[in-house]
Amino acid sequence: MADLSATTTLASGRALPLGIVLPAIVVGFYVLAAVIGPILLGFDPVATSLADRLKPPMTALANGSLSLLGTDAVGRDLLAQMLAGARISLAVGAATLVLASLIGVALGVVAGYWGGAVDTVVMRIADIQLGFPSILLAVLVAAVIGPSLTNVILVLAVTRWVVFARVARAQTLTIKSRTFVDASRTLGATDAHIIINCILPALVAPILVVATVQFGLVIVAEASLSFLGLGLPVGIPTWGGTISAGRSYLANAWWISTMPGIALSILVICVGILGDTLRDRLDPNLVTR
Amino acid sequence: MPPATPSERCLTVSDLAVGFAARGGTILALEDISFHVDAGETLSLLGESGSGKSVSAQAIMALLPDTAVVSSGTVRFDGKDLLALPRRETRRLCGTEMGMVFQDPLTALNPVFTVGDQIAELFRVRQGLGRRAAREAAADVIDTVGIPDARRRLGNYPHQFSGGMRQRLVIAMAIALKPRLLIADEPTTALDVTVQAQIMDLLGRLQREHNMAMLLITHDLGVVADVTDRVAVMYSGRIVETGDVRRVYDRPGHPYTRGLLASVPATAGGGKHQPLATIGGLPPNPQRRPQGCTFHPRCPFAQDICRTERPPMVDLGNGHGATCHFAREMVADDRLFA
Amino acid sequence: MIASSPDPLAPLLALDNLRVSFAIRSPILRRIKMQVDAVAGVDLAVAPGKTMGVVGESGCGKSTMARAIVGLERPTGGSIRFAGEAIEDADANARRRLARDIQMIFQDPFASLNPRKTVAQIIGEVWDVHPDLTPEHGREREIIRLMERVGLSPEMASRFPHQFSGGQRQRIGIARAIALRPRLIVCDEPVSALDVSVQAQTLNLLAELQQEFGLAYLFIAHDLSVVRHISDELAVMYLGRIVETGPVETIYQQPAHPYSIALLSAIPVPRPWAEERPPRIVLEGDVPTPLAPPSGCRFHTRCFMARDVCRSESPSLRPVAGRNVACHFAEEALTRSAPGADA
Amino acid sequence: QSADVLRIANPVAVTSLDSFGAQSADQPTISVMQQVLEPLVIRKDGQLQPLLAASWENPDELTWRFHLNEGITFADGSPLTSADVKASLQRLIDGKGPLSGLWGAVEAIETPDDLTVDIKTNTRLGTVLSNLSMLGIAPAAALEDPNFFNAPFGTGPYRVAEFTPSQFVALERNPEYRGEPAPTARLEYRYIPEVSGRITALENNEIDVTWGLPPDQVAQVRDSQSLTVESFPTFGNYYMWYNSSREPFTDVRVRQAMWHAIDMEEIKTFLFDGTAEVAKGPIPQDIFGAAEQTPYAYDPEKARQLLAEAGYPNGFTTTMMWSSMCCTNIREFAETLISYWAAVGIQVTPQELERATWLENLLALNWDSTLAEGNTITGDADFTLARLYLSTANRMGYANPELDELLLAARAEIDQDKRAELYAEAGKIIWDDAVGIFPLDMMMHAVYRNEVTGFVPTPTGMPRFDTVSKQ
Amino acid sequence: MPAYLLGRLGSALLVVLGAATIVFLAMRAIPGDPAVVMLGVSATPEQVAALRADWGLDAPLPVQYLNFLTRMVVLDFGQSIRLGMPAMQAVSQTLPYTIYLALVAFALALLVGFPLGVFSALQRGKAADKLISLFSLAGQSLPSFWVGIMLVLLLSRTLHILPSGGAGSPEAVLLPAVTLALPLLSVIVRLVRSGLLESMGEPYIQTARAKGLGETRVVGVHGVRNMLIPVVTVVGLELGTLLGGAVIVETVFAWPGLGRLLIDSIAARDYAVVQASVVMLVLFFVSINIVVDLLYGVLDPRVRVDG
Ligand SMILES: Nc1ncnc2c1ncn2[C@@H]1O[C@H](COP(=O)(O)OP(=O)(O)OP(=O)(O)O)[C@@H](O)[C@H]1O
Ligand SMILES: Nc1ncnc2c1ncn2[C@@H]1O[C@H](COP(=O)(O)OP(=O)(O)OP(=O)(O)O)[C@@H](O)[C@H]1O
Ligand SMILES: [Mg+2]
Ligand SMILES: [Mg+2]
Repeated sequence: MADLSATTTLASGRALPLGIVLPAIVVGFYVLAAVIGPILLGFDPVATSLADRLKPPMTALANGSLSLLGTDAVGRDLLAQMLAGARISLAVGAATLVLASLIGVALGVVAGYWGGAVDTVVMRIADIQLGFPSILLAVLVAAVIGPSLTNVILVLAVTRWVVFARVARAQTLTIKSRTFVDASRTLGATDAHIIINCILPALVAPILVVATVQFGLVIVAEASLSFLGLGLPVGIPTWGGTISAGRSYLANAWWISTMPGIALSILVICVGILGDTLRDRLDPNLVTR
Repeated sequence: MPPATPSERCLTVSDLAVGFAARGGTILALEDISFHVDAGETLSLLGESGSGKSVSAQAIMALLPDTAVVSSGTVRFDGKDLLALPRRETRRLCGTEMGMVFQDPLTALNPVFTVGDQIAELFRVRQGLGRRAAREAAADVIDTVGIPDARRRLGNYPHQFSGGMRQRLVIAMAIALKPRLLIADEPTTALDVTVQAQIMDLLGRLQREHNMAMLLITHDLGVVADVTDRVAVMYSGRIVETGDVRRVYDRPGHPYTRGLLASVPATAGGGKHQPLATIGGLPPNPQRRPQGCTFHPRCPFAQDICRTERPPMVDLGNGHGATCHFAREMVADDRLFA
Repeated sequence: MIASSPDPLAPLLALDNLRVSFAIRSPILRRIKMQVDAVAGVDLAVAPGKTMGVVGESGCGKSTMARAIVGLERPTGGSIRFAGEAIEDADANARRRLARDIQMIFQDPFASLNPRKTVAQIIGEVWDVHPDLTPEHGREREIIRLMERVGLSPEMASRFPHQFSGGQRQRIGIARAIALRPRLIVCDEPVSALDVSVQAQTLNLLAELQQEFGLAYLFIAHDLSVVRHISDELAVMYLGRIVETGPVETIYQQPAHPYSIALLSAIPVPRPWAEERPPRIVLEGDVPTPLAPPSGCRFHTRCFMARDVCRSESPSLRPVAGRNVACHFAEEALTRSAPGADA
Repeated sequence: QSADVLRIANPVAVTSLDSFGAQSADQPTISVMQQVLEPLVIRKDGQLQPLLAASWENPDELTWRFHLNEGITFADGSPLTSADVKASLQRLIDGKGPLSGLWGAVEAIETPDDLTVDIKTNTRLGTVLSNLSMLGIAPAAALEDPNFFNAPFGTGPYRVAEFTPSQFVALERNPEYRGEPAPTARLEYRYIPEVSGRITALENNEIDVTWGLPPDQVAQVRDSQSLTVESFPTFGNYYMWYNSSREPFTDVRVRQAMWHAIDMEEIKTFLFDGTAEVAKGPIPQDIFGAAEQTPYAYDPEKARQLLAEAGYPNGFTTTMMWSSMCCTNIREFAETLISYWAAVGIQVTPQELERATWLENLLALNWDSTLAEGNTITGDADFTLARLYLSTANRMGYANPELDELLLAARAEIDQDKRAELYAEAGKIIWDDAVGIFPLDMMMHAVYRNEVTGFVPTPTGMPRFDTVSKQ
Repeated sequence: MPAYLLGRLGSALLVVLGAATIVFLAMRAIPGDPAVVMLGVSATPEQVAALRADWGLDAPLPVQYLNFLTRMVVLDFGQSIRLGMPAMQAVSQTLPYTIYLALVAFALALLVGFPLGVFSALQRGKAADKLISLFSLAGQSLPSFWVGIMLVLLLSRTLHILPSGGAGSPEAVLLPAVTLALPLLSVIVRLVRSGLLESMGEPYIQTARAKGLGETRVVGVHGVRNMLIPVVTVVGLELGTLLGGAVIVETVFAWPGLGRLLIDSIAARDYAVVQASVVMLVLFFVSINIVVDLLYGVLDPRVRVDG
């Protein structure tokens, strides 16, 4: 019974360590950039300017403006494109995670709580999902409904739910055998009551931690889809799309792929650090992938 | 205290203080800890959870985590100050000169190695025996702790043994190289009464056979009485009372010891359905120990002096001492033990 | 409430040949490897307002029995009667009703409290589950009343379990258990995890509550002094069976089962020199696993009195000298444990 | 690296060497196989010339008679006979691949003797010669062997030594080749899909030659000390079709307006680094049957005016689809076009689709407009115009009986000069009616290390290396 | 044990069957027709119909499905439309490349990740640990295609150390392998680190220390051995997904593996090859899972099924 107050919750007003503050500031900056960036520096996909194409960073453009990060293959400002892309990429990441965690948690809890056949079925589906090439899935969805934001989110969510389901299931299994659940049962509590009051609250922390890791992966996955030509429709800028579009120009315009790549890396790393710190604070024993 | 001849003295701890680095300052887990154990003798460290018993043992065995800081004190073993030695040197004494038995026999054994491997490892690594010889030796030790069919069971994994047998294996490991000091940290807490009796018997037998000094750590007042020569009672990182078991139990010089003894339901069945005596309040937070006597907020006899002045160890004769301003009065008070 | 029993002496809780078995599955195989009879035919009766103490070695089935009574395990045989009504097959609804009469206090005071809920929420959960029983004067006031009753300061209502000491946590558990004014509380080692000084406080509280509400306790413990202190009746369990049961003092003073004798002789007492004690009997060997219980009398492998008949014939409980004993040679054992006799 | 091995990087995988079936119009396949199997006639400098055939005649309007050269042998030593020609053509037709349609009119293939082949058609077929230029002749006996196409051989300068689909093809000299042996003993084709990968490999001397560079990367490579770039016009061009059966493209003024909205010169200069030609007809000028038309001038005012006349003074909203796998910088091209249209008030939503999906939509006429690339591999206007622009083909919802008549007449005309005239007329209709926009004719950019010599440009866009050597 | 293995195989087969069914339906559900893809822009309905008939695609769906399943039993997936060879042959030509790449990447991830993780755990809280943590965080979540592109840009284009792609030379595997290994490597680093830290906090480590064993032995034998259990579970799963992840890396580096084959075959609607590839991939995946399960039993005696 060590000093339990040492396991402070985030809510307690102690000074937060740099491990949270710094990445949180960076992430906040990204969110801010995504929200107001496109307003300040609008991106118009049809405002191509051939004379300005493939200009390196810090070049003055034909219309007199300065391109901080250079221009792309049709002469659009890269910074503006990245700001607009941030909005989409962040939105895709968030929406996917919400969807995936909803599906995953629901199935994971059901599988873990009731076990037996339900469990077997859910876990076998998860196996199929894991073994099945997600690219095929992407083609399938993209082809059936055509490329769209909803689609990409759908594909990504479908490829991600398993992670959440596994964590939710494992956590459910441990929680349901905990004594305080027995205590609720001896009060006469129903399964629904137990799931809502005992299991779900215990899932918040690990799911949040998983979500931080997955957040980076999802944004990256969207980028990979774009890379394979299965991403968002042309004209909707995303980081992945920009990186992918720039790869033919590595020889003469390295900045197109590199800049959004760096932006993406920094965000992903910061979210990852946040997740790590969160995990350390919320649940020191959780082994995440 | 009657000075024991230095030759039979095995372990001497003086003025030991250990702190832990923690958020919001250090936790002073141990303060002013002094005791000694002689060859062939058993000293019990008695105290409630969190009073610092395990930390004392860890300090002796150089097992303290990195966050721990030994801020003062000496631990003399065999004429050497273990705290002054590099950790590596102290460790070299572990296993051969000092053995340790841990509280939880389930987790104290490595689950993925056979018990044979784990015990033979001692002989191979510490004594340089060959594989076969080490196994033979391992079988012998397992045999001495009373596990039947020792040779065959060498190949079993810890989970294939019952709790009592596991504890015997841990003991086997601790005494395998015939150490001169055995530290047993709550060796029977996880066990049943009947098994506990077996284990305590075993420890007593081994101690007599090897003339070991034993430092027994426990919170069970009953266990202490059976096997111990002397006892040191710990409260909140300090030793509050020390002395011969019978003296301490019969005439406790510290109100805490007194409270502790009173709160055990009488086995004799007296006072049935009578409320038990209790110690009010809670043990102090080690980060904010009270001024003066640390026990004073809970002490029914506390006076003003207790709130301001830290009581010294009061010598009550025959090696009996208590850190209470009113130790002599306590001992003289006959109300509790008629 | 279930119809109040007309006869005050009729047992409140009666177990009749209760059996609970577990199927052991190998971890990855998921197929049943063997069967553990954790509770292998237990007869027990708890009188209203009285305390039945249960002792026995680890793994002998005490908790399983307790859990079966409160409905956390499904019995595989025998019956459980509460106030005369069979409850072993109670469905979810019946269980909810029963929860008002039978409550439980758990061994680990930390694990039994939801770490994510405040004390008020933990105690208040009772009325989440039984909204119809919400007291007239309101939940909040009742929570405060309960907390005060168990010796917790009501200001602590919004704290989380980890902010309490072990003893305080156990008080929270007790407050929750008495909230519905049950008639029986099953206590599964409620003080084992507590330090002696705190243990004493908790025992005192339980005794007071019993007085106040006329509670019956099924009190499981491994500390024999504690059991003796609090119980009226005693049941000694060994490997899923009850080997001796009767008034607590009768057994303590002169146990009639060899296992009881050994158990009582093994209790470490703080001041052995101040008491007269029977000579210590240190049992040989280890507790057999319930996966493969010995034939005949389950205790025969460790029994210092075992004869051939013990290996083949399983003794059943029979009345001997004011208690019930399951031993072929109870009379002989009785003479051994008689005060002053040599074991 | 040995001078005897020429390392070639394909931008597109060679999936099969069977040039008679599914891959009969597949550029990577033909590109390799044209050095292995030889046709009866070959297109050189825009003219069809005899190769395996010594001469040909039309005994009647429905018969084409070919006389084979004597003494030609396959790489296995067997002689080339009319049976081989018959078997090869028959296999192409039976293969039901993309080129089999060219031979729809064939009624019978006869072999009066070992060196004579008669191709009999049910209608007059004027395209036989250009079609034959796409038919490499393989030994009849070998065509029976299912494993033949793992290491095919023919009468050409090379035979296939090694083949792993999609990965690797190695050609070695055909010892039986009748002509001058090819200068390089071994050709090795490797598939490197990424542009940057190919350029890097070239710079790092991992390969000797490649092609299929995006035009705007050529300048970059030109600067390189160790590399040579050869740019030359091809039979390929971009085209943007309107779905003329859908509003508003039913109105020719709308179609023309959109054309006028685009500054082709600027696109050519910037997006293509000057390495393309502004189109002067629906098919590139080097193709048989192409005729020069007057380019649509870049005139946004006129575009607006035409739109207004058509009833769209404020423009309209539409979509344009293309296949993501179409061609090197299709997306940039499309985005540029869309920007131009946006400037005259036409909102075009881009739809980049997977090729299979694009094709399905295309054939179902389930689109407003589409951007694509075409290659008249036979070098004969018929291949593109008569296949795609007939109202019966119904590829773009455009139906013009006059055009149909011209195209069918051209196909049935045996007199090649007359054919050319008919195609010129057809081309003009397509151009003036703005069936689609024909922005640019593509140039091919072959890049090789300076050691490589003897490269001869091939307007088909399928380079051959039987004249190439390394120093 | 055999009973267990049988059960495990049974559920594995179920997974394969499920995947096979999904891929079968998926290929037919997506728009695009193999005949059309092959014939291109000039395809006529008659040509398309003729080809479909040739390929047996005009049969009713249930018939095709049954046909597919029955032939799948003997690993016959039919003829590849695009490649003109048995689909299985196409797969078996490319699968070794993918497995080779995956194995090299796996070895790399293990050989680098493992020591790095141990080192990081031992340096807990120090600068080196933080650096490694940052590296593994980045490696875990950076897009592999971007990393690949950057590696090519740096090592191949600028420094000319390694070939940029293809499988031509023995060292050509390095760049794609590094790219592919990076996420797994990072996962291993993190797992090993946390696993070792956890295992180092267990009481048996104190026991080992109390035995007077050197710290190297305590960590290397007692710590590492226990940490292997969680590591193997996760790494096994990851190895399966490594194969899937190869798709992108194979594209970037022109590696002639199954991933590329799959992409090209999907694009060409080459049903047979897509079905063969997916079934083989899933088969591989479930096999690895079984191996991991068995390995788990070897590593952790507590779950070993005795007798
Ligand atoms: N690693 C550590 N870090 C910080 N504080 C520690 C650490 N180990 C022990 N402590 C603190 O030191 C004090 C003494 O702990 P110790 O483990 O010695 O108690 P104990 O008497 O052995 O109790 P128990 O009976 O529960 O084993 C406690 O306040 C505890 O919180
Ligand atoms: N869920 C379960 N599945 C399988 N076996 C079980 C389960 N619960 C208990 N057992 C087994 O049943 C037997 C009785 O367990 P039980 O927990 O009732 O013992 P206990 O007397 O309460 O022991 P303790 O004093 O250690 O609490 C033990 O052998 C135990 O291993
Ligand atoms: Mg301790
Ligand atoms: Mg229990």
